[in-house]
Amino acid sequence: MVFDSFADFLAMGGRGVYVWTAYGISAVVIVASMVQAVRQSTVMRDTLARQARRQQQTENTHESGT
Amino acid sequence: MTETANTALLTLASLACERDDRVLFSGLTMQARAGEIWQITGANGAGKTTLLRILVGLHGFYEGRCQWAIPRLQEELLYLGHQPGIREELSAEENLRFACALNGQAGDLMSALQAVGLRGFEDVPAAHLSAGQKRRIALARLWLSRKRVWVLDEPYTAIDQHGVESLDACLQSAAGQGTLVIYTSHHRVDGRVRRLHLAGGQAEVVS
Amino acid sequence: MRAFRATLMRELLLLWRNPAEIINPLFFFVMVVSLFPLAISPEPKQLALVAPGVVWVAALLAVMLSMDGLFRRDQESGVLDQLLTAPVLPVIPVSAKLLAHWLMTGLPLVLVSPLLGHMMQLPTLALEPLMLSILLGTPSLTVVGAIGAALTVGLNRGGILLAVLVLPLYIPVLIFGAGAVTTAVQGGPVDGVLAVLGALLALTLSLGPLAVAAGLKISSGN
Amino acid sequence: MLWKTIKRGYHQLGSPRYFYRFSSAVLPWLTPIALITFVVGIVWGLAFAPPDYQQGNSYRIIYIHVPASSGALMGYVAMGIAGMVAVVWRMKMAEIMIKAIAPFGAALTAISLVTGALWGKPTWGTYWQWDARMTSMLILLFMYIGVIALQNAIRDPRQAARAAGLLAMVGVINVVIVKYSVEWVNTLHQGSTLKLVGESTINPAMKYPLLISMLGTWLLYAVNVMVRARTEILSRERRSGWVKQLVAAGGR
Repeated sequence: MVFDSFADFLAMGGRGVYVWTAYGISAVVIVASMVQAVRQSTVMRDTLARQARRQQQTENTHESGT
Repeated sequence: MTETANTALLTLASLACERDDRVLFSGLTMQARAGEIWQITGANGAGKTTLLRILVGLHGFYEGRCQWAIPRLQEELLYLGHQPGIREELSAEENLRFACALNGQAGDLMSALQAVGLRGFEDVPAAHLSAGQKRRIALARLWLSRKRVWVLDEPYTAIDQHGVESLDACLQSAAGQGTLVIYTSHHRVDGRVRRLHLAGGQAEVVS
Repeated sequence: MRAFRATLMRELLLLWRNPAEIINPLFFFVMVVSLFPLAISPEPKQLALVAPGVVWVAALLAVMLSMDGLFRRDQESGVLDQLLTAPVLPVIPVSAKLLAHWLMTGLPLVLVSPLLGHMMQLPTLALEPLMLSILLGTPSLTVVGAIGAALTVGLNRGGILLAVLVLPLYIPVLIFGAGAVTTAVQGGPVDGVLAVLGALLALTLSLGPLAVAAGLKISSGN
Repeated sequence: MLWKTIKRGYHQLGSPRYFYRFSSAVLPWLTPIALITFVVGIVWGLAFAPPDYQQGNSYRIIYIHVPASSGALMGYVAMGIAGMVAVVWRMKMAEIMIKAIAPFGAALTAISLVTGALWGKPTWGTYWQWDARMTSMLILLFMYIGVIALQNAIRDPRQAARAAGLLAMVGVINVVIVKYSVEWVNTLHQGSTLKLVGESTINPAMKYPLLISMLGTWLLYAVNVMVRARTEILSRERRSGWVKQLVAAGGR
């Protein structure tokens, strides 16, 4: 480790504010994009599943009805 | 592909088209030959205009195959779209002259305009003409130099009784000379017409 | 060639028949430029400093705003479908349309620009480079703007979207256009900068119309 | 024989179903590798790389700034290429890729701008300086926004993808021109451009973590694109049998 202590590591030679804000924002943006991608995928799969089930029901009632 | 009299000019193989997550039509298979007249019927929104746009190459998002036996279709194509395709600032004659220059058609403009009953309206700006008259400016191109494929979207709308008869005669004479005519309308030209019906996502050749 | 000439004549006739499409961009250009002396300060030295950028940005916005109507009326009236199904390659009538549009909207800006340059206290030696830079720059703006117009022709509120698509593509022309005038004001050699503007024009004229034709095909659903 | 495999590869590559199966197999192990590579690169750069003799520790922002900038640029170029394939060869998979690449690219561009500004403050005293690199990155962000805005404005998914593809193709040419025109305008107004201190004199101890964090960023980009592409495939192929079957089984 280049720094003597963890506190020194956080201080970053007085520049900690800039370094950690930069990394904080980057982390938030990357995680947000990843989470959004995964969430969209599951939402898509759920809507398709629901549509399939609804279609299945209409077909069943259709067959039993006639 | 050599084009003898009986080989198909147009071949559709299980053509299917979707729009806004709704199947417009699917499984459309048919063959059309030179000299035939095809009438495409179906309710509004059944996909008639989209089908015509696929045939002339304007719409490319479909499944299945749409094959023309003519190498460069657009040189032999006369397409009248859903909109008349004329600009309101120009007069009937100016519109027609531009359409002929763009599509490489020749012929006597005045007699064509007369055939569609626009005699006397030649240099009236199209803005002052009625919707029916505007459509008839585009229709006048049918009386000019002939093309081997006519694709017409609702040619009979806003046409009076006299106009219907002359249009029927024009389509029949063109078909007689080997033009393949495909049009959408509720009006049947005559008994020989082959019909294609679009309904509920299905497309079937009626006769 | 017949289709090119026919489309060119028709377009010029159309633009002549509704002069609003010619006058509006011109008025817009003059009005926007005359805002700045009121906004910044009428004091000549300060005006001369911002003059190249102001005149150029106003010209750029004038051309961009005139793009919206380029294909819209043709698309609504069905003429666009005729153009795409005609036996001739779409790029030929499209190029004719672009040429006609530039003649009627871009060229007037060139003629008016020295007047506005003068109003903005530009030194007279910089007026000629100003005209030249706008003469070389506006055709590129027209063609690139037409790509945006072709892609947004079918959309109902395409205007703002057109700006969002096209402004980043306008930046190089703006930089070298305004840069040419600034160099002239600083007394530096202008030919090199105008040459770059000319090179940009050559690139845009060679690839642009093809992209516009492709954009129109895509917008019609292909 | 070779031609047949290329042809089969081309068709397989082009078929969304094959890509979905391929990504199902790849994602479970690619995601952890991407994360590990990225974190290792960042931590190495932050904690173990030597401080810069001039800037001290504020240069450590480089370990996220440079990877983000390169990812953003490569992302746009990739979108331009996918656009060409989609417009010229009408390949469905290319259309799907255009939609999948754009969002994370825009995110990386934003990161590059923010980290660049935060780096500029301690080094040159101002957050924003209109220097060549940062201005190019800002314009790249505008172009990403243009592509995404165009895609959302058009309803039909295939037409939207193709329109965005054409715009991306034109945009790629513009990226190159903007890079030079922005550098020129700097010489016009500010004399010499301010070279990024420390980048040219980067010694190996600083270089390795940078390469690793860059690789990590690109792998994360690949994962993001794959997940988004899968969603788009499901949406487009919803009517086909294999999607119905997959959805019914609730499979991954």
